[in-house]
Amino acid sequence: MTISLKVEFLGGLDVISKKVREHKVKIPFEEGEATMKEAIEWICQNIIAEEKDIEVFIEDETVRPGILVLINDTDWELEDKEDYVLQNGDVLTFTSTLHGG
Amino acid sequence: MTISLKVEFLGGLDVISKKVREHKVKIPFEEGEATMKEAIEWICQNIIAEEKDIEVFIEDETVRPGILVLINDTDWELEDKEDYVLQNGDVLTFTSTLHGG
Amino acid sequence: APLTNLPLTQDEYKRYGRQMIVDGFGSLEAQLELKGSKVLVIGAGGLGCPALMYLGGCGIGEIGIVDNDTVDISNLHRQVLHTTDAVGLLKCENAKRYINRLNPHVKVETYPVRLSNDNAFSIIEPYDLVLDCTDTPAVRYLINDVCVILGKTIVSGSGVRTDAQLTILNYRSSGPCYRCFYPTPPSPESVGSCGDNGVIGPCIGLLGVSMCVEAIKVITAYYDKDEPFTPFLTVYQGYPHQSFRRFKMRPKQAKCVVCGSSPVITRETIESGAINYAVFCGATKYNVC
Amino acid sequence: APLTNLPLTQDEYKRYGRQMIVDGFGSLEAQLELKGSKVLVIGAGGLGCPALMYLGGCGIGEIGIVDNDTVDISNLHRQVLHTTDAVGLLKCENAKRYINRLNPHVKVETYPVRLSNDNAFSIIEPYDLVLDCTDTPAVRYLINDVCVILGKTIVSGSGVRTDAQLTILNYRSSGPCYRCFYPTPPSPESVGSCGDNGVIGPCIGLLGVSMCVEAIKVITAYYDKDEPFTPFLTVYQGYPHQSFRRFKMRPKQAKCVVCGSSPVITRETIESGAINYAVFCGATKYNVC
Ligand SMILES: [Zn+2]
Ligand SMILES: [Zn+2]
Repeated sequence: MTISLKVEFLGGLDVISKKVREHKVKIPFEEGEATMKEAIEWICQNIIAEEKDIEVFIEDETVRPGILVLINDTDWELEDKEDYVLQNGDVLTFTSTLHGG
Repeated sequence: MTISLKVEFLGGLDVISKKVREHKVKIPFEEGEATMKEAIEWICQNIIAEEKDIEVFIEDETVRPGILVLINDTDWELEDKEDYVLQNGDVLTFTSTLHGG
Repeated sequence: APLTNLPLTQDEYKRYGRQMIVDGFGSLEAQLELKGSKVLVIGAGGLGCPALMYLGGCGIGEIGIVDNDTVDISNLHRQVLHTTDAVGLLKCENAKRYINRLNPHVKVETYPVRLSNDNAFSIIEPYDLVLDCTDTPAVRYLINDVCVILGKTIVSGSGVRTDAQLTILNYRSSGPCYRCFYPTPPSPESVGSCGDNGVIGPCIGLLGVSMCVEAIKVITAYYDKDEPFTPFLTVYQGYPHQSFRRFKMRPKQAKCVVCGSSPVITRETIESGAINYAVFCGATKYNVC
Repeated sequence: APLTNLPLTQDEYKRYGRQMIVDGFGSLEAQLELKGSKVLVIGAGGLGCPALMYLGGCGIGEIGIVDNDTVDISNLHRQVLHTTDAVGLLKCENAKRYINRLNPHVKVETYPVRLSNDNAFSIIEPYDLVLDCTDTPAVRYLINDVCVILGKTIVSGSGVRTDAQLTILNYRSSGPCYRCFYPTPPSPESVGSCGDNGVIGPCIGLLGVSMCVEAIKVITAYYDKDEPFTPFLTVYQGYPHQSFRRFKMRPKQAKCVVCGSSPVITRETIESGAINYAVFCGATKYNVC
């Protein structure tokens, strides 16, 4: 009835989740029926602390430019992006792009 | 009928296995019946290239001082050492201690 | 192109002997590749300082340094090639002086200017490899576009606070570029600089050193002969535990506006000013890092 | 003990401001901990050079440097704090000169001697933290034993070729020590030095920088207040891909001959010479790295 996931916020992006970098979560879907799109919606509703933090994370209904999305340490561009079908044990990583030098 | 293992030689210890750092192997035991002792014997017979290389690896019937043994990234001292019972998917890492500075 | 039959002097054999004997480095041939190479380091700050010291030490033939900034006391906790007596001096000149003292075999050229649409092609063109050690998205996009058009590989580093990132862009014109990864720039208010967010000196320093390791691999063709290049982004965390995570990244994107099959960004559109990087990345003034 | 109510000068606020604002560092209180601390770096070579530069930059109050070696041209590809004009000078004196130029707020003490049974206690005793940047097992055992007996934490680094290792030993006298990990020394013929096996400059350099990150964490009590200390060994590989692997290690061992419940190694047995480290580790002459 649930899918177990690890959700990580790296590169300073943990500011949007009360400074917690790593979240072990179970989302209320059956394996096979939920995609990254559902995971992102669930994350917005359940992990991200405040409304203003969602603006840091989401823009134009997808993850904001400058935030990289990795599924099991692989760029989500290689994994169908929003349409990736979640599996038990998946690790979803969101990391800010850094610019400083 | 076999146990799948990953065997790694780090810190320059790959010299004893023809410079190959990582070996994916199946050893001919049933899960539950083989320990690290059997794995080490199997490695000596099947992975290590030459007799003189075994002397680099083994001393007094165990792994030589200066070589650290890790089972799934954990010091084997925390895992019963030679008596650890192998499981499918285990990662066995052998690394030389480095001294240079 | 590397001068592969250039001999080494006795001084050079002594100086580089300890690295030439390392298994996997590539011995004399690799050393001559380093000596025959020209590397441009853009930014002589938190990343550039350690990268320059080790590039100078390992025997790159010619190093160019682009930085129009002067040394400030607030730089010194992390930009450890610059010392207190150098406060007020141009960073590029001070770095040149240091490399000359470290290794007289290295020729050093300085460019005390801000990289811009006007000067980027002429500055980058003579070099074989570029290290992007800069601190704003606008300059990162400019460096990327010019390097793609000129066919230069970029070793790219960045960092802030206790985090840092390392990648190789446009690897031999076949790997993905910065725009393949980031087709849309981040909004200006989401961009943090070292000035705003702070930075731990050795955290950004460690990444700068790691850039030199990658530069050596690229120049000695390690990714061609020993380990095929695959697109990656390596993420360093200094806290809670020091770690590197290597992410597998997308390949070159056919629809990329600069390295794709129908590029709309060209030398002409850059040099004419039709591509305005400040406008593209938003008008916020970034603090220098 | 750190002087926690020591104020900073305006120069120090400017100098350290960028690190003091980093979330997780610990702001002014942490900066004062650094200023109040005394750190001893043993070995001013491939690891010690970058560690010393960043320790100097970040504002450690007092740094001691132990090294009786002089700068050789074969060192310069990796020991990038030393420059060509310093060839022949004592490494510890040259490093002191550099730190003084980088940061006049740091007091630097030099010990141009080989660490031995006779002098180790008096050299190490005044310091809060020791960085082991040395290159032979015998000296590593000596440093370990003296630090255990005196209750000093050790940040320990090592490296050769493209590999390196980082750990913290005797953490606040509750973590495992070098002998807990290595009760039996390796046979002399199995020990590789940087001279024999070579070393890539930025690979050993990166590890030296990582030692400074750990030193900052220890001094600012990060492992007490934020992230509980757990025994670890972190392994860096420069090739094929730069990576850190963190191994979970055994705790302090009750049967350890120096930090265990019935220690047989004591200040007396060391100072009298009853413990002979050269004999313990075998009589092979190691090349200096
Ligand atoms: Zn592209
Ligand atoms: Zn012990």
